[in-house]
Amino acid sequence: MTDQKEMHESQHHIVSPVTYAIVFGALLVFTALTVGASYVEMGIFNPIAAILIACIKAMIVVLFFMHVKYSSKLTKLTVFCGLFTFLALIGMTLADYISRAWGQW
Amino acid sequence: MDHISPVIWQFLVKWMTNFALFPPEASKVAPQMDALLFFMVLVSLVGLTIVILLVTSFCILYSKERHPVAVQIEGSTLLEATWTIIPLGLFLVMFVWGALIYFRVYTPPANAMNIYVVGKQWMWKAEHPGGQHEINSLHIPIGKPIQLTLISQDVFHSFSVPAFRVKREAIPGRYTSVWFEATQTGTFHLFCTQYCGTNHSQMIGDIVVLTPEDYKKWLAESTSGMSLAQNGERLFASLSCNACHNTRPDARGPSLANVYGSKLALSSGGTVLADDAYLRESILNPSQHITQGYAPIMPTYQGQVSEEGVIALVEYIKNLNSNYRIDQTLNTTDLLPEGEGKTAPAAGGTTAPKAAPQGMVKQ
Amino acid sequence: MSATIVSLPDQSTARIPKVNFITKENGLLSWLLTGDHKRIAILYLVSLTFFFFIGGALAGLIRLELLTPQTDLMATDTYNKVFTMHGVIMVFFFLVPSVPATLGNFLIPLMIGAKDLALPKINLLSWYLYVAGGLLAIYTMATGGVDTGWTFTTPLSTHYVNTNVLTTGLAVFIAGFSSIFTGLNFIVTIHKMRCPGMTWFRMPLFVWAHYAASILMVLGTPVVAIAIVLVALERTIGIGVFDPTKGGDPLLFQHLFWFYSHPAVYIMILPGMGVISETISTFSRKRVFGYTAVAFSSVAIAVFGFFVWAHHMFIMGISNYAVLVFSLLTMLVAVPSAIKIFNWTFTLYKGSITFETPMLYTFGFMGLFTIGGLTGVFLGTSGTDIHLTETYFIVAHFHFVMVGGMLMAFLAGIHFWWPKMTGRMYPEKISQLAAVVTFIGFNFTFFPQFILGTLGMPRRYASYPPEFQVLNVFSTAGATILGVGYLLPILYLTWSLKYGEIAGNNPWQATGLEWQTQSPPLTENFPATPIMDHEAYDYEWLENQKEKEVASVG
Amino acid sequence: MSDSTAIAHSAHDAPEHGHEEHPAYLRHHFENVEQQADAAGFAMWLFLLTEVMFFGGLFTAYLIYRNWYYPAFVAASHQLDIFWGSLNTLLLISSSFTMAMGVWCAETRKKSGLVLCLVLTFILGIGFLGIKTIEYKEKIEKHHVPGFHYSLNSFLNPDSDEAAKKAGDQPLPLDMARHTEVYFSLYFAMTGMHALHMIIGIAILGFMIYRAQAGAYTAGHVTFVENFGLYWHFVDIVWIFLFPLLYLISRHANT
Repeated sequence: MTDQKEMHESQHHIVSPVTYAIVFGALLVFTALTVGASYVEMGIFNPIAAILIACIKAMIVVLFFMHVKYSSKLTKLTVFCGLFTFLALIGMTLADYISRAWGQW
Repeated sequence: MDHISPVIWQFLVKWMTNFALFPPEASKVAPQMDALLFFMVLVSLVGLTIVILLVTSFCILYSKERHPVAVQIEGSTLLEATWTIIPLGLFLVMFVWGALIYFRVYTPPANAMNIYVVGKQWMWKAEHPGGQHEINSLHIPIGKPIQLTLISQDVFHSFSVPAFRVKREAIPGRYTSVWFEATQTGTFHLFCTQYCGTNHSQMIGDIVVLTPEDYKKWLAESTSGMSLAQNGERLFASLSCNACHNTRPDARGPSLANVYGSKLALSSGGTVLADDAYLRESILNPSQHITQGYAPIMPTYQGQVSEEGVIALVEYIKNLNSNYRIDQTLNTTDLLPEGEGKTAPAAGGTTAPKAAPQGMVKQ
Repeated sequence: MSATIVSLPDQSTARIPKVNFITKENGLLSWLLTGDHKRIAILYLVSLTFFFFIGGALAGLIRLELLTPQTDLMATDTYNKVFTMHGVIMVFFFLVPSVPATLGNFLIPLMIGAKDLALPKINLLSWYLYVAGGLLAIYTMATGGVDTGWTFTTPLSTHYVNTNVLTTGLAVFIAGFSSIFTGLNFIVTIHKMRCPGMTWFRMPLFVWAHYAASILMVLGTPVVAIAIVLVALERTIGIGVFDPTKGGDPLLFQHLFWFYSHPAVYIMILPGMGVISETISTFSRKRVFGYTAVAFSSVAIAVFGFFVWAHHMFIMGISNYAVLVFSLLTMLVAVPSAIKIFNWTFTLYKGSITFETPMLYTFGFMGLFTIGGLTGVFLGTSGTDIHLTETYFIVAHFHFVMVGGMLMAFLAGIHFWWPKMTGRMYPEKISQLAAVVTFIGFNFTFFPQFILGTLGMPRRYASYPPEFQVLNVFSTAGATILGVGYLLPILYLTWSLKYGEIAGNNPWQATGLEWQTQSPPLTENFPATPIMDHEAYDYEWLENQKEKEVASVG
Repeated sequence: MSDSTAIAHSAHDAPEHGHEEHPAYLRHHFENVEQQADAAGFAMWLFLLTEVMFFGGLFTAYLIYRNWYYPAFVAASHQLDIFWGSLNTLLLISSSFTMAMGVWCAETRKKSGLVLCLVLTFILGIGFLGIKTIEYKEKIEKHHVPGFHYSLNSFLNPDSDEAAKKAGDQPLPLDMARHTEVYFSLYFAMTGMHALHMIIGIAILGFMIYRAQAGAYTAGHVTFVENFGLYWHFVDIVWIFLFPLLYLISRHANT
C-alpha cells in the first residue's frame, strides 16, 4: 500500500547546512525575544507571549532539526498524535480543575 | 436429617434467616436510584438474552452437522448501524437519567440540617450542630433532609450508606458534601469504602434513624453541654481572632457577621461565595482569600487548629448574625458555658463596642 | 459435538519438522540471548504462568479469608498486603502483558508475513525488564509486602504506610517500560514489516487489536511512570506535589494514575478481543462479520479510551461538570464493545460451527464479557456509580471483564495456537472439560459478588457483616472450582508437549498466514517471503489452495 | 500435507530482494536498508512520544499549581537567575545546532566533521550540566530544596535575600510562602528529569564519538546518529518549554 511509497518518499532528504544555520539563527533571535519580553510588563500577555515563542521555537526545531518537514506522512501523524494526547492529558485534567469552582455544590 | 452434619445444618439455618439479596430502601433518593438500577438490569438482561439466544440458535442451526458448508457474508451496514445506534441510544438515556440522580445526590436542599463528619484512620467522627459528638455512628431524624459536610484528617475515606444509596469521599484538605433524607427508622450500615490503611475494614459504623421524638430524646441525652458554635466561639476567643475581626472602627479584619452565604469581593479581584469551603480555606490559607479593602496580614492557622476546631469555627461564623458575641468575647475571658442558644440575639448589632481589655489582644 | 474441523496428518508417519525455532539452537544461553520473537514469546509464557500462579495463590488466600465474616485466617494487615500484591501482580505482571507479550509476540510477525519483530533486541530487553520488575515485586512481597492497594492512592501511599511502597513502585515502573517497548515494537512492526500484498485491511483482526492496544501502551504508560516517580520523591524527600498539607492536590495523582490505568484495561482486553475474532472465524468457517467495523471499533476503543479516565473519580470530589463530560464519553466508549459482540455473534450466522476447546472458551468470553461490559455501564453512569463504586460490584465487574473476558480469551488463544507453538495438539476431551469447569467456577465465584456489591459490601474488607456470608461462601466455593479449571490446562498442556498428537501445519484449516508455515515455525518464520494475495479469513482461497495441492500431488 | 504451497507459490512472484548486495549492517529480518532505517526512525519517534507523555504529567502539575499559587510562583521564580537560564538555553540550542550539523556530516560522509560536531555537542552538553550544577548548588545553599530542610526565609524576609531584594519582592504571607515549596518541587522534578535525559544523552554521545572516530557512521549507515539526533533535539525542546515556564513567565506579580 502507501507504506511502500512512503518508504521511498522518506528517502533521505539531506537538509543543507544553510538551512540549519538559518534555523539556529532564528532560535537565537527568538530566545533573545522571549528573554526581552519577560522584562516588559504586559499583564496577561506575558505568559502568552512566552508560550507562543516557545511553541514557535519548538516547531522549527521539530520541522527542520528533526526533519519532520521532509519526512513521511507517518512521521507527521506520529508527531501529531503525541501532541494530541499531550493536550488531551493537560486539557481534560485542567477542565476538572477549572470547573471545580463553578456553581455551588 | 441424619445425613446432614450438624455444622452444615447450622449453616443452612443461619443462611435462611440471615441472608440479604437487596439492600433496604431507606432514603428518599433510594427508590429513584433503584428505578434506574432496575432499568439498567432490565436492559442488560434483554441484551444478554439476545446475545445468548442468537449464539445458541446459531450454534444449533449452523453446527457443522446441519450446515456443513458456511455461507460467506461480508457484513451488513444496516445491521452495524442498528447495533451502534440502539445501544448508544440506551446508553445515552442511562447517562441523562444517571446525571439527574447524581446532581440530586450532591445538591443539598437549602433547608437541610448540616452535620459535620470528620474521617480519620480509622473512625468516623460526627459533629452535630448542637454539640453532640459521635464516633462511628450517626443519629438522624426521619423525614428531614440531612446534609453531611465531610472532611478527612489524613487519607481518603469514603462515607457510604448502602441503604440510602449515597456515598461520598472524605478527602484531606477540602470539604465535600452529600445529603439524604431517611424514610425508614432503624439501624443501617455505615462503611468506609475507600481503602484507607490497616484497619480499613474496621472503619464501619451505624446510621441510626430515629423518629422525631426519639431524636429529640437522643439529642438531650447526648448533649455535651455546649453547642458546636459555642465551641467555635471559645476557640475564636482563644485564638484571638477577635483582635482583628471585631466591630471597632480600626478593626484590621472584616466583620464576620452575616458573612456566610454572602458574595464577597476579593482583593485579588472577582467575587466569591462565602460557603463552608471558603471559610475553611480563609482560616488555613488566608492570603488567597483576602476581602477587598483589607491587608493580607492574617496569619495562617494551618497546623494550629484540628479539623474539628476548624469545623467549630466555621459553624460559629456561619451562625453569626451580628457581632454581638464577638464583642462579648472581647470583654470577658470567662465564657458562659451555659450559653442559652446557638447564636447571639440579633439585637447585638446595635450594641456599641465596649472598650476591650488590651491584654486580650495580641500584637 | 462429534463433528470437527481438526485434520491432523497421519500420526504413524508424521514428524515434528527437524528444523524449527525450538531445535535450531540448544542450551539455556541460546534462549536467554535470543532475538527470536517466538522464543521470547515462550519465555514470556513461562514467566507469565509463574506470576499468574502466584497471583492466583494470593487470590485463593483472599477468598479463604472471606469465607467467614471475622478476620480469622489472617490479620487485617496481612490481608491488605495479600490483596495489594494480588492486584499488583495480576494487573502489571499478568494481565497487561498476557496476550500481547505471548501470543502477540509469537504471532504478529507470522500473521503479517515478517521474519521477526522490527526490534528484536528491544523485544528481549522488554522481557528482561518484565522479569526484573516481577522479581522485584516478589522480593517486595517476601520482605514485608506493601499495603497500599494496587492503585497507590496518595496520601496513603506517600505518608501513611511504612511498607515497601518504593520497591513496589519501582517494580511497576520497570514493568511499565517493558510494556512500552512491547507496544512500540508492535506498532513499528505492523507499520513497516508487512509482507507484500498485506494491506491494512487484509490484516487479521488480531493484529488490528494489538495495534490499538499498542497505541495505548506507548502513550499511556509514561504518565503512570511519572506519577510513580512523584510518589517516590514525595516519600523520600517530601516534595509537596500530592500532599494536601503542603498545598498539593492528592486528586492530581489519581488523574495521572488513571490516565494510564484506565486505558490499561483496554490494553488488557483489546488483545483478548483480537483472539476471539480469530477463533470465532475459524470455528465457524466464516469471514468475521463486518471486518471493517470490528477493526475500527478496536481503534475507536483506543482513541476514546484516553478520554474517560475520570470515571474512576466520580465520587472523589472532582468537578461535577467534569463528571458529566467523562460520564458521557464513557457511554461512547461502551458502544464499540457492543459492536464487537454483535459482529462476533453474527459471524456464527450461516457458518459451519464446531465446538473445539478454543471455541468453548470463546463462547465463555462472549457471555462473560457481555455481562462485564454491561455492568461497566452501570458504573459509568454517574448516578448509579455513587451506590455501586468501591463495592464488590466493581470487583465483580472488573473480574468479569478481566478474568471472564481476558483470561478466557488468553486460554482460547493458548489452545488455539498451541499446535502452532509446539507442533503438538492438546488433548481435546479433557480440555473441553477444563473450559466448562472454568466457566462454571467463574460464574460461581464472581456472580454473587454483583449481589454483594449491590448490598453495599465494600471492597478490600478483611471482615464484613454476617449477613453477607452466604454469598461469600458461594464465591469462595466457586473459586475452588475455578482453581481446578486453571490447574488442568497446566497439567495437560505440559503433558501434550511430549505425548500430544502431531499437529501438522494447519490443524484447524485456518486462513491466517501463520498457519501456512510449518509448526513449530522456522526461526525465519517462512521459507521465503510470503505474498498476501487474498483477503483475511478467505476460506474459499484456502479450499482452492487445498485443491491445487491435491492436484499437484496427484 | 507438505509445506503450504502458498509460500512456495508466492516466493516466485516476490520482488527480487534477495539478489541485492546486502550491507553488513542490514539485520537479517529486514528486506532492505530503507526498511531498516525507516523502522528504526519510526521506533525512535514513538519512543519520543512516550517521553512527551512522561513530561506531560509534570507540565500538567505545573499548570495547575501555577494557577493556584501564583504569588508563590512569582516569588520563587525570582530565585532563578535569568542569566544562567538564558546562557543554558543558548548552550542547548547551540548543541542542537551542532548535533544537526553532525547528522549532516554523517549523511554526507564527512568523518572528521562528524567527530568535531559530536565533540562540540558533548562539550556544550557538559557545559549545560555544569551551569545546572551551579544553579542547584545555590538552591541547596539557600535551603530551597523541598523536603525537611526547606527554608522559607527568602520569601518571608525578602530583604535578607539578594535575589528577592533585587526583584523588589514583598514579604509573602506565611501560608503563601509555604507554597513556594510546590514550585521548587516542580522545578527540581522537571529540571532533574531533563538533566537525567541530558546525562543519558551525553553518555551515549561519548560512545558515539568513540565509534565515529572508527568511521562507523560515515559509511552510509547513519540511522544511529539520526535517531540520537532526534533524541537530543527532543531534550532541547523540553528545555525550550522549561525555560520560559520556570524562569520567565512568572516575573511579574500582577497577572
